Amino acid sequence: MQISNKRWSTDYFFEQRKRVLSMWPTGNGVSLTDAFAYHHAMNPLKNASNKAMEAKRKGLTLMCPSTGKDTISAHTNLLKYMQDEAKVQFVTTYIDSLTRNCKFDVAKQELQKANDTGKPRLNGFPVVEHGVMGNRAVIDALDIPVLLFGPTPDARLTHEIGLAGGHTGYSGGPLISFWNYTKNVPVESIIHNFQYINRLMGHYEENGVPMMYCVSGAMPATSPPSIMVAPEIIEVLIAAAQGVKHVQLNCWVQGHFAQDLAMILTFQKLTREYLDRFGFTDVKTTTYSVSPTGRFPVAHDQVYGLIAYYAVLGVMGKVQLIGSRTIDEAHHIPTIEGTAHSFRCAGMVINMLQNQNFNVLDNPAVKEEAYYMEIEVRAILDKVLELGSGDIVLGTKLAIEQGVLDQPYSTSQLVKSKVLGVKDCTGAARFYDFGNLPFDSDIKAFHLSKIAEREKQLGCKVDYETVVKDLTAVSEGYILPEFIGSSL
Amino acid sequence: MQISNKRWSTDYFFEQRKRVLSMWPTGNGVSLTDAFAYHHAMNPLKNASNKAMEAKRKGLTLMCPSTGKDTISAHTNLLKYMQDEAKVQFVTTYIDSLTRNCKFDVAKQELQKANDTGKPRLNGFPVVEHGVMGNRAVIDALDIPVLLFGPTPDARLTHEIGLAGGHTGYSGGPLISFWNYTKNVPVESIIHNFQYINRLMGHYEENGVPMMYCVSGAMPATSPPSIMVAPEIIEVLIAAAQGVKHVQLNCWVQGHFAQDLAMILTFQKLTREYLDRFGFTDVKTTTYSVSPTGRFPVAHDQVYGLIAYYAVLGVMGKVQLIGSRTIDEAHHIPTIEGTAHSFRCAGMVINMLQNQNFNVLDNPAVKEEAYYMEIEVRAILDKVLELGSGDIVLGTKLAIEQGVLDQPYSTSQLVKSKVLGVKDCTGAARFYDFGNLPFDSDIKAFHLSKIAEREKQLGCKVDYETVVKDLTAVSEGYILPEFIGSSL
Amino acid sequence: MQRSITDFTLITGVIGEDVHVTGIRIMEHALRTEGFNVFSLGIHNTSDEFVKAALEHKADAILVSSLCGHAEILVRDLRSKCTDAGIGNIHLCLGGQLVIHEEPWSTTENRFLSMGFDRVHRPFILPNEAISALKVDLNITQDSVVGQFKSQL
Amino acid sequence: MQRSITDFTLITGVIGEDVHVTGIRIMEHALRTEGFNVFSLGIHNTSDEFVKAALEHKADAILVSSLCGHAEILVRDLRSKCTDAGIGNIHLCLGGQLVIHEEPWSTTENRFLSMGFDRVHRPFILPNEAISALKVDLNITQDSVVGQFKSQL
Ligand code: B12
Ligand code: B12
Repeated sequence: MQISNKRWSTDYFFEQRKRVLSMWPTGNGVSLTDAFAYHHAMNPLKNASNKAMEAKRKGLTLMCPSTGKDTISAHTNLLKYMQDEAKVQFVTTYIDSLTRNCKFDVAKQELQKANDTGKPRLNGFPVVEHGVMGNRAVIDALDIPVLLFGPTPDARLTHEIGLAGGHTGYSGGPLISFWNYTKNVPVESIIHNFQYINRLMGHYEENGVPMMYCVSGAMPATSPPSIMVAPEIIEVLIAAAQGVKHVQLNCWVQGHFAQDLAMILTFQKLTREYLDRFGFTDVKTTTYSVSPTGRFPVAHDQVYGLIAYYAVLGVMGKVQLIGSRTIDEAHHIPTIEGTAHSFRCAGMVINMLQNQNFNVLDNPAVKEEAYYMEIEVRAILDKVLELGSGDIVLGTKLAIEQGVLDQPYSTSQLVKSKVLGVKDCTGAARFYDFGNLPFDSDIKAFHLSKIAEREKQLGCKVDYETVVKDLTAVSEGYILPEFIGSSL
Repeated sequence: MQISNKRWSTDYFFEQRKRVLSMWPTGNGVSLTDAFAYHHAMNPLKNASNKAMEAKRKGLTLMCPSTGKDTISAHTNLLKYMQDEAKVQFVTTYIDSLTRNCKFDVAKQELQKANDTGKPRLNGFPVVEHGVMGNRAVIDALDIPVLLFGPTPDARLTHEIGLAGGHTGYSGGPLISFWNYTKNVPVESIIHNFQYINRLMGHYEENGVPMMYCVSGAMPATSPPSIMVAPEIIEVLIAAAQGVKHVQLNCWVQGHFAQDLAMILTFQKLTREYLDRFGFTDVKTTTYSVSPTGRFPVAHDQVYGLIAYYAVLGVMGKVQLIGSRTIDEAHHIPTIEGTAHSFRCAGMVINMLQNQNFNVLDNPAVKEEAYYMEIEVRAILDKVLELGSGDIVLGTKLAIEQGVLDQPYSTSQLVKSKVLGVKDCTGAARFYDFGNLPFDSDIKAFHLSKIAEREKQLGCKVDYETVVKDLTAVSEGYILPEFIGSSL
Repeated sequence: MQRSITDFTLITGVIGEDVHVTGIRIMEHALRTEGFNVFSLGIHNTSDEFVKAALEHKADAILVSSLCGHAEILVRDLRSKCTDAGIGNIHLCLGGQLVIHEEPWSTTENRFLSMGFDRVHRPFILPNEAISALKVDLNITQDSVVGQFKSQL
Repeated sequence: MQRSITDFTLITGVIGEDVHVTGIRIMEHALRTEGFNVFSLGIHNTSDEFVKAALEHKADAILVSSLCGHAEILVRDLRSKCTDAGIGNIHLCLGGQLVIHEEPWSTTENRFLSMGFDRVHRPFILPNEAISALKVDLNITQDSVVGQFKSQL
């Protein structure tokens, strides 16, 4: 499959579209004319892009939980509870993983059981199986924007039905889906599926319906931010080429203030720069921050601490949307109440902090982090563009093969997975193994010197064991494993 | 009663001491020789001053809950649970309020009932009624330092018994006791009682037992920090004159990052300066921060958010000890479990943040706050010294009469209580009424301009109603009352 | 003859060794804004002091605040002292945070009602709610309302 | 004849549409350090793929990881497929986060034991603990221990 970063022709899109809609019977229920009318009739602030842009104008940080239940009534109750009790300003429809993998028949059977028994059977909302009207039943019950949520290689039909069903955005992306959700699906076929989604969103935009596309790049796992930012900017450029106009930048925060804030800044700066370089000057960006996906502490009290901590980070980073793990995270799919408690905790912090305008973004430590992050991201992206002779999509395919784009703990067997992260003695993520990243000796020296400091503190070499322990330290209550249980 | 800031003579102290020990039968059980021996045999890091100084050297932030139960077994269980389950590094013996008011007979009756029924009857540990051995029974069960805790006009006998009983510090002070715990006790008599306590601590120091004295100044209630810092520095100077060598500065944080951090800095800077000015160059200081005493939110999830928020503040302020309200705060005297949950939440945040050395203390907003705070505190203290012809004790008495030292919502009828605080539009505390504070037009203009900004935002004048609402806004989940329930 | 709010006199204060003054200060502010005559005793008052002030000012009600958790010990003799002083029918109202242990509110309420209080308020009662109840208790009808609302007419 | 750890072969992998790979990667690392031969199938494996790999590598055990909450749907046929393939006695071990609802651990454990697993691990089981259990299950005595501990002697 040979693809490029060119805008799809209308013909090509609608030809593809026929096949997509026929993947499952509910596909026939989608009418774009009807969908546009439905969205035009919607309160403008129920549209995700409008609301996120308004938050940006007003300097507000809003909240968005990621949740989903299987049946319509369960999902509606969940989202309404979030809106009314947790006081969040956005909600999402978490797509269940059977639907994400297009196992629509199995998902339908399980949904049937859930409907029959009243007991949950799926780990999210089966968007496709519920059809357009099923989706609208949920959306109509709410006053706030609802996003689709969930990376996966093929969410085309989910988007057809989800967007026509009243969702006004999506969080995911081709690269995160590739790195973290597939075993051997070639990246080009995933990108192709996302070009479809992006083109569909572009089509909505052209018909006066803003659609918010939240890129996600790559899941962190003690990852120096450049290896998350670079794939995210690639996702932005792919989306922009297909006509997406409202992009949200997913800032994966890992708990290190200077590094996380630097990421939030660098990500915005470079996204603007690369968008403009390719002429996408009318694409608007907003930001979203969410805590890392490493294992969470089991004790609620500690998780509350983490949730609040990340809320402080998000507000100080001046992001528009904050996501959050929940107090139930380590145990099971969050209960409605558990999620509400978590967001009420985060909300408390936001409501304390956001009007203070306490600016820490020009902190010297933030600047140091941003300095290296920026040249790292540029080094990666420029190499990708070079490989693709200026085409970011071609370049991405080749860069992955060569490990110029790489991730630790990837689920894909098509990934080098040579790159590895480890923490320095302040808890920032550094490169333990640079793999084939196209970095100069300056960058490498910076990372190695930071690791050397940690080794000095540890009194021994950092090794693979350290790498493993760094991954789960936070779940044991500390940013660094060597401090677990230590005190004066 | 005419007193001054001179060191008491040994004769005078021991003459007073006889009377104090005879206030209640357990007073006879105190032997200083035995007490010194007991303390000398103690593990040095079980001594509060040693441990706090060690934390300062190592740049660590430790935790100290303020708790107390009535019976020996209940109190011991509580403190052991704090040590073992909440993983705090200091604990306190909260003195019950009957004992604080020297109603030893009533306290004893209630204690008896508690012992008989196994149900709590007192709101703290009746230090005096338990006698030296009762106190030691608690201390011996622990591995970490225990402080006495609780302002009150006369804690002399409590100190005799509590310190001989193995406590290695106290949190309170004459001025906080005067402003916030009395109705018409003259300040000079309270200071006299504290000079006794300070002299007793000095005596322990001279005998090789460090004693940590944590001054408290005045309880905040939307209070611009200068009116808390000035009385605290007075308390420090009174203590230093009597030979106290280890002072801890209680930084009452109210939730506004720039202002609270500025307070932590200014407080340390000016304390050192005034101590040195009076020749007390060998007095060592450490810092403590604790969240405000305004009403707390009822919902646990929100309180968790606040607790974590204040922990972030404390670590960013690089304080040595963090106190915290608990999730039970609004409901009842905290349960053991509630307190442990609260500190495990704070601990999570500390363990994430403290090794990052994320320095926000030279933030421009912090500097602006510190600038005015510093000239305000100097203006007050210099006026107090002027009134006392160089004697801070004499000056304090006169300054209170004239409202040069003043507090809003004081419990004392001997206080002008003309001064009032209100929040500005970032949530910082400003002077709504300057009362008779000796401030120049520059300072006043600064506060008035900040209030004018709030008025612009509110679209109306700030009035007494605003003052009242500002006081309880945090308990409703927001730093400013005008945002309660608002959103996009 | 219909008495208007300005004809009603209240004694307010904190009882016992309790220092929590902020809540009752706010109540006093609200009561005064509403039009009541309020004599505030501040903190650290005995039952006798409440009774004495009530006699002196011919008060219609005594509003006692207690937050330190010892209310049960501190307020038990207030009604009998009132009776002894010949004002046995005076309206007695209690608020704050009354007990240190957790128990159903009705248990707390009944405990203090049976000690002779006419009205016992839950923790965190808001000024407006407490005032409405007081007007019912003192038989003050809407017509006699003065103060902030009246003055807006 | 006593078999040493290096003689044991394990198949590891994540079953079904589940992507949670980190936990099993860590287990694999620990198992290899301990001395086992580990063949890792990564994510997205069907029961058939596990059985095929076990046959091919003459494995002593299959270690299945599942975190997405659908384990019940995904693992039910593993034992019967093994039996059909002639390796009905192979040791089957399951770990991860198995159910999406809250229930007593014994209920969860019994559910999967009765589906034919020999060992079902609680969530968050640490590598050392899981390895100890595996050694008991496979009848590996301390004497035959090689790998990190042995090499420290
Ligand atoms: C990181 C994470 C993710 C990452 C995974 C990244 C990756 N590629 O690995 C991402 C974000 C992709 C993800 C996605 C999803 N996740 Co997830 N995820 C987590 C999280 C936060 C941590 C898991 C983790 O990495 N732990 C760290 C590792 C080291 O620990 P571990 O896996 O527990 O493994 C240890 C032991 O259990 C043992 N072990 C593991 N397996 C086995 C097997 C054997 C045989 C043995 C002996 C030992 C063993 O080894 C480790 C050593 O200590 C957990 C919640 C939590 N625990 O905090 C949720 C969680 C597992 N995820 C959950 C869900 C529902 C999903 C989604 C299905 C959500 C959705 N609706 O879209 C999707 C999955 C989509 C899909 N197709 O599968 C749920 C599962 C629900 C349940 N089981 O009750 C959880 C519990 C979160 C929650 N509370 O809802 N997730
Ligand atoms: C601030 C505070 C303090 C300050 C008080 C400052 C001051 N001078 O006012 C300080 C730090 C001094 C303090 C000290 C102590 N406190 Co304190 N304190 C609080 C706190 C945090 C807030 C109280 C407050 O100001 N609320 C704000 C005001 C506006 O609200 P409010 O008082 O509830 O009043 C409202 C209504 O109730 C109503 N109202 C009040 N009274 C009345 C009366 C009537 C008749 C009516 C109609 C209405 C009414 O008016 C207000 C309008 O909304 C509470 C916990 C909480 N609630 O969050 C603990 C709390 C009240 N304190 C408590 C305790 C135990 C103490 C100590 C005894 C602790 C000790 N062992 O040393 C000492 C007291 C020593 C002493 N001698 O009394 C406990 C009481 C236990 C209980 N009742 O179950 C509480 C609940 C904390 C806790 N969880 O342990 N405290």
